[in-house]
Amino acid sequence: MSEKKNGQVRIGVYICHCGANIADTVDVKAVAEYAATLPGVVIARDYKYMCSDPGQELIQQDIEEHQINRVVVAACSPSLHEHTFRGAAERAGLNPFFVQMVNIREHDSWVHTEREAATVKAKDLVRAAVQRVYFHKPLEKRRVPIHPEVLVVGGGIAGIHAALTVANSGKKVYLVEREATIGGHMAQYDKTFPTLDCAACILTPKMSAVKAHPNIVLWTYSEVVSVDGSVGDYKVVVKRKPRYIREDLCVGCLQCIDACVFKEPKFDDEFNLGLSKRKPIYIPFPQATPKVVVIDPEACIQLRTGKCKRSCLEACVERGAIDFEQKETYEEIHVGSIIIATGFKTFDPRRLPQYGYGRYPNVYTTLEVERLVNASGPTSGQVITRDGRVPKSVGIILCVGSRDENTNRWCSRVCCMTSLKLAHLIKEHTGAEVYIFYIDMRAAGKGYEEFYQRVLNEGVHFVRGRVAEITDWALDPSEEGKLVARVEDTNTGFVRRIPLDMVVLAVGLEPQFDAHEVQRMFGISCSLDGFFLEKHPKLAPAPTYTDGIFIAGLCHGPKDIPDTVMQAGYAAAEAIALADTGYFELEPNTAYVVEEECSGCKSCVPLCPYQAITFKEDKQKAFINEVLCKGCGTCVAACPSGSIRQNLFEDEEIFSEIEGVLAYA
Amino acid sequence: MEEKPVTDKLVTGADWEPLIVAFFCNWCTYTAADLAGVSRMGYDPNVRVIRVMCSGRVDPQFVLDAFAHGADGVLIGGCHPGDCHYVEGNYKTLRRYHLLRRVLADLGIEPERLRLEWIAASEGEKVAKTINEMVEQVRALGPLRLSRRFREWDAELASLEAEVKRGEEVAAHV
Amino acid sequence: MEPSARYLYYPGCSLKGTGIAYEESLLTTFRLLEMPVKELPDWNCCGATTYMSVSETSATLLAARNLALARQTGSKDLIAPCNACYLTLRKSQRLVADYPQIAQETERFLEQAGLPRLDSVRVRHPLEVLYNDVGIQRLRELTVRRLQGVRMASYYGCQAVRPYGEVDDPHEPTRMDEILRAVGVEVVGYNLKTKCCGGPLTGTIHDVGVRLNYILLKEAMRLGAQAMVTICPLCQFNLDAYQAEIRKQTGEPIDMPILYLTQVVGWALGGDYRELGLHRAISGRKLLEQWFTVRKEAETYV
Amino acid sequence: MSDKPKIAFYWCASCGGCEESIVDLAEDILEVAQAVDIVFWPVAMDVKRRDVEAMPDGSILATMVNGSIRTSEQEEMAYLLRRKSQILIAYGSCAHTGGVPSLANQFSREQILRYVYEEAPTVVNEEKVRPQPRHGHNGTAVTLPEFRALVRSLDQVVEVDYYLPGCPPTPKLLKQAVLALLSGELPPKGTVLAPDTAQCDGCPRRDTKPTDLKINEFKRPHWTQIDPNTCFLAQGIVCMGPATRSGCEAQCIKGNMPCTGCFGPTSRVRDQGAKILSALASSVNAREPEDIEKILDGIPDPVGTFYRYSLAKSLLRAKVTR
Amino acid sequence: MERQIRYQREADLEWAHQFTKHPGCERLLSCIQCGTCSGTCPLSIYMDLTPRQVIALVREGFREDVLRSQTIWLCASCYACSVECPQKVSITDIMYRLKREAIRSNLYPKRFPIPVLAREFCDMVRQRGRNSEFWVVFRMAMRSNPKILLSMARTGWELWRKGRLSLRRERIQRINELQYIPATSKEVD
Repeated sequence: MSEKKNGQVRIGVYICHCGANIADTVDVKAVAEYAATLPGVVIARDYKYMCSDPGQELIQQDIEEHQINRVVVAACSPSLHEHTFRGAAERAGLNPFFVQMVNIREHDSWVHTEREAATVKAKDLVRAAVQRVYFHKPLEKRRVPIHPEVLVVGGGIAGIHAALTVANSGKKVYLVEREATIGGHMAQYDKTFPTLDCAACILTPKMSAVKAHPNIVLWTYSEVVSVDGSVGDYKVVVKRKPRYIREDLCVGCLQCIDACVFKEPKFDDEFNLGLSKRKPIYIPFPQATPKVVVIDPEACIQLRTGKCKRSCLEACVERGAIDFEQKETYEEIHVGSIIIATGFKTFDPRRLPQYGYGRYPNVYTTLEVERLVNASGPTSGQVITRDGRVPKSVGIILCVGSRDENTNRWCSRVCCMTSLKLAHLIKEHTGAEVYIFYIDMRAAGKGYEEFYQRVLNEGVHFVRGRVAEITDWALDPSEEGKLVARVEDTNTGFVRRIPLDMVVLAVGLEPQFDAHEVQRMFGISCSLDGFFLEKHPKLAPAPTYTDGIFIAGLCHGPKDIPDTVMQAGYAAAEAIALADTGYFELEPNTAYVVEEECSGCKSCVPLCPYQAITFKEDKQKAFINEVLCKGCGTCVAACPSGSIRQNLFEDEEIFSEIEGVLAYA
Repeated sequence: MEEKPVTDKLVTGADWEPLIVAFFCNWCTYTAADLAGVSRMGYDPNVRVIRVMCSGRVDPQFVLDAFAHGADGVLIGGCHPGDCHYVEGNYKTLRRYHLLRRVLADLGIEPERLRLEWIAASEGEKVAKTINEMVEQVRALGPLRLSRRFREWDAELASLEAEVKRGEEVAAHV
Repeated sequence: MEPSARYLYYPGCSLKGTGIAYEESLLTTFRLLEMPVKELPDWNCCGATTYMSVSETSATLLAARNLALARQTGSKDLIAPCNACYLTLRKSQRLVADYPQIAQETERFLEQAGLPRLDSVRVRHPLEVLYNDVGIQRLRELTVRRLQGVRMASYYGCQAVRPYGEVDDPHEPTRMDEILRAVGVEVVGYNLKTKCCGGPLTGTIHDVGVRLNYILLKEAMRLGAQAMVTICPLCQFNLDAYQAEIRKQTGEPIDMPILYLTQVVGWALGGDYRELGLHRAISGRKLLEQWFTVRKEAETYV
Repeated sequence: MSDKPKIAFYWCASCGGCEESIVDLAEDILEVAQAVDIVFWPVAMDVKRRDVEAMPDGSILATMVNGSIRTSEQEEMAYLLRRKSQILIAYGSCAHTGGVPSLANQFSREQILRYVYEEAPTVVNEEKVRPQPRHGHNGTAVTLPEFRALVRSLDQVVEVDYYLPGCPPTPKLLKQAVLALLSGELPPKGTVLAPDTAQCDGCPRRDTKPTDLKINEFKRPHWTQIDPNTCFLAQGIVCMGPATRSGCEAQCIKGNMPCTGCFGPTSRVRDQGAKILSALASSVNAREPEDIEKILDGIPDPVGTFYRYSLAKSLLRAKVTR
Repeated sequence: MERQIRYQREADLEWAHQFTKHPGCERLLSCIQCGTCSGTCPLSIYMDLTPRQVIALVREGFREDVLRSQTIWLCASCYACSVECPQKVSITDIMYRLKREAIRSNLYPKRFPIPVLAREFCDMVRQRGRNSEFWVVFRMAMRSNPKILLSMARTGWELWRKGRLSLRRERIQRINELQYIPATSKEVD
């Protein structure tokens, strides 16, 4: 290290105890004493909580009194407090990028137990930072402008609520939904726990509001196919699938459906999960939004063979809304931020054959039963089994595809309450004996435990035990013609056989089937379970690591409607705040070409995924557009003549870190 | 630097402990290592992590420099293919890694001393597992510690220098 | 009826038998407090915990007869010193109040038996009477002698503080401690104050019953208590009567006086050894004599 | 002796090409000879080591040493000339970065000696005699220089003031260097006396290099019909140009051969091989490990390719042998 | 070996449904099976079913399993469970209810002294208005396990010496009033 290179360097080193979090494992005093011996270090201190106000003031004071011009803070992860200490430096008049953090908590004291080794490691890391900070340069934060428009992907309750919230703030929102209608899973539910208000009654007004809102562009039957750009300026391409109906002309009179050459519905109705049938031309459900029919090209004779009477066309001859020639189209939009609310799928219980789903007709999923108990469902609200009987005994099995190492490890969070609700509704509809087979009853939420108590007192049987199998094998005359649940009832202490007319599987919630592709397209991450990863599990549960992209609802993990709405509102608030601020501050970690050093070899040009590097023909040099550069440093590593640098991650800085951690090797 | 070496124990003889330099990308592996910390997943203290924004920033020079300065192993952690925060920086890392391993093999450094792992932000456990595994692997290979080798080479010259000096002194007296 | 007899006294069967010392000390204490009590005439068994096991209504009616008799006397306060009596009487009041069907049956019975309808008779416990009606301050003032250096553990047993009573806090009762301190007794912090002694179990599943009492005694000893103070005849009996057996079984040197609260208070107020029934104890007799007779003699010299 | 500035030339482990390159100055050499006194130049003049030892320290203005350092004798000479010279110039790739001789750093001393004295096909040496550092004969001792563990660049042995890169350096660079020496207008110590951009700067084929280079295969030049007008990399031929300092006037390229890197890296680079490796690998057009490996198979000797002139000065310096 | 499985036909759901109608049993269904009752009960460690299990069995209609258990008789009515129960289930009352049913259905363990004591106690009270401790215990012992008397002899002697054991058979004066107390009341009990 030469003093000539970077002026008179005066380094202050600050070792945080983090209460006992660090100090219990790392000998912070020894680290501070050691740091004091390193070249360039003027002051080395340890302090109980560096991030506290007095801790920050300590740094500010040293900057002012001791002319400290480089700051090394050994504390927690930079993701937590880098901005804190940069702020402290800035307040004392020092360029914030003269601060370097050393992670001796997450990467040291919290993962090691041996005090000596942890202390040695802390010293090594501190030394590396001291050597690194030597080369730091003053930098400016970059600002990028924010397009005020917001894209919301997914039209379930999360997307609907987020879109409405943003739209109400006066910003333009694009709401893109894959299906022919918005509403998502919530539209399929009958009642909502714990208040038992009807899902449709509370959802459909919001759906209509979306349709009617002047600030919302609603694109159903559409999918995002590509995303480019970054915070403030995302370029998104949306594919609009042909529904063979001109949305602007269809008024939802549904006469075409009556007129269809199929006199009877013949195809599985997706909305009712195949419990009823629909025609090739159909509307997903009566309150579908937009209220526009759609033609299923797989089922429609005209679209399949071109040889149909096309009686639907006749029915719509005046308006001419039916258009068999419709093709998919692509729209490109510019938005400043994106809210992803792509929802979930339910666990396919065929994966647990012991429960006989798909084998025994009277084994249902909770979602199917939602349709069964719904007054506008396939049975007009009558709970009858597939063989047409009113069940006298119904068993609801919890944790099907949840809390199970063989399927999904996580608790799906809503199944307990859903099951309590369905138990109540089934009992109300049929008077049947209802058995809930549970592992734990999880009723955490406002009014939830109270609802559990209500259902308990309605005489629903709570059998604590995970059903081992559902079988139709009768061991006793009383079991003939029934399904039998075999279970250890750990409450009574018996292994029991309980004959049931209907079995309901409370299926767990899983990431959407294409969650991985969506995650990649938007450049966000997934947690281990495959749900989208939030920036911070406590403090930033809607932002992602990608600035300007937020997640809401069940794409982030199982949650109930109130939590979904809260998260959607939060995501919307973040998007609104971003748009209202008008700009976003970026880390100055961009790469730049030192023009006189560049040989114009063009090696770097194709490496940038953001097209930030161009080759300037006039100068025969590469040039990096700082606005487009995201600061990954890939071109820096690749530049064969070392002519590209990266702010905050200069070669010298990293080399000195390497040297620092290995000084005694 | 002339201070008393604090890592003596790590460096010398029977007490040799593998020393591994890790380059972790900010978005996935570094975050995963933070998660490992938050979840208190213990692992071997033999690793020194250097944060880069993307594994694509890892210049092969850094790897060689780490070996040259005494690392017994180098670990690079990046996002899973397809999950790169910078779209495809990790693919560049992967390609360099393959070529670099060939060079290292030709220069007598066991390929196991350089490891590239894809560790997503949520895979705290994998950080701990990878580090422990690698420490064991490198332990089995034994010390590399090129820094010591370089010191020996320097000593070779130093002894000559001394000899030359002595020779001249003798000549001067004659 | 004498106008001064505000308190009616319902002895229950035990206070005429194994718990006779309770009756003796209670009457003595109240006499010394100048609060004479009058025994409920022709009272019948309350039904205790047992009758409820056979018939709920009958148990209620049995209790109801006593309450009706009390009503006949015109007194409002009926002192039931036995925890079981206290609970049963109060519970029957609750059952009558809460269940119209039981109330109906009760009324029919009282009518048939020619007894008055139930009215607001307050079932009281002596502990709570001492605490609320006499008060700590007055007890302290009335105390004429103190047991210097004797440590006692107060023990409530279960039923007095359980759902139907208002004797004390069910989890952390302190009133007995306060009373004992007021009359000059040192109290140890005993955490098993409301743990069940097993009640009639010593007579049925003998081993289990004795075991429960052994635990209570052992813990009191460990805490350095030299005696235990009770407010229930069955508790006193269980703790008192089986110490020899426990000694034999466990080899532990347990020989601890088991007192009634009224014996301790009565003595402090100047009651005499025999009139407080202190001579009726089975265990810890030596200590009892040492504390309660020698002291008295010493005092006569003063 | 005149008071013209004194100049010396010396060669260590080298091929002699550098010596010839001095003659390549052609008639200019006469100008040089007029301007300076060449006091030591074993290849051209009969001056002994002891004559040099006898010169006062610092009496030579500049010495140009070519060749890398392998033996103790070369080390001794390096020390000696360092002491006698005001300015020591590493002349040519070998002195600068180890050069081709330093490729021997891929082998241990023992491997080399065994091969050369025992295993090489032309060797007949049944007794497996090896040269000994000291050999006593008839009461006199004969010594040979020590054969060192590895090949070093000059600056790994003694402090070097300037570098003239190239295998060999061009007459133009040499002339410029001499003129600078004579004028005293010298750049900061440690400077490589050649431009600090890479070869592509001024490469006649630069325009033919695409900005979206994707390498689908690596071809070996001697097996390939090379298009004389197109960037080598665009043809899948490894060209060290992007990672190599310019100043050679693109001589190889003009001869339709790719750059092999003799000018060494630019001043920003610590390891020339690592840098070209990084740049080339980044552009490999494959995502799956197997496909990547398949493409990389086109570079059968990556060390020989990327470190042809710079192994001694590479970060790892030599092969790790046990 | 005894078969352990329970078929559903063995469950008396009607009985279970009716159970909450009895005084004190109303909150039976509120039970969340937390086990506080069993934890707080000083006698649960001697029981064949824990109090929590008793509640579960009642709820699921396993009538005989409950009525035949010793647990309900071991309950000493200390009410600790009822006080501690987070759902305010009156477990003691449920135990009483079960005891009564066990006696009525003749399902109680026959030579188990506690139900015997209960019957003797009630008989005496019904006949005489009061109970005499000595005579209740004596008759209970004679009907369950006469050997108990031997072990009690010493205690009895001590009590006698202290004037705490009366051999008198107590009796109230207006015994006739008790005739209006029904033996058992079918409607309520």
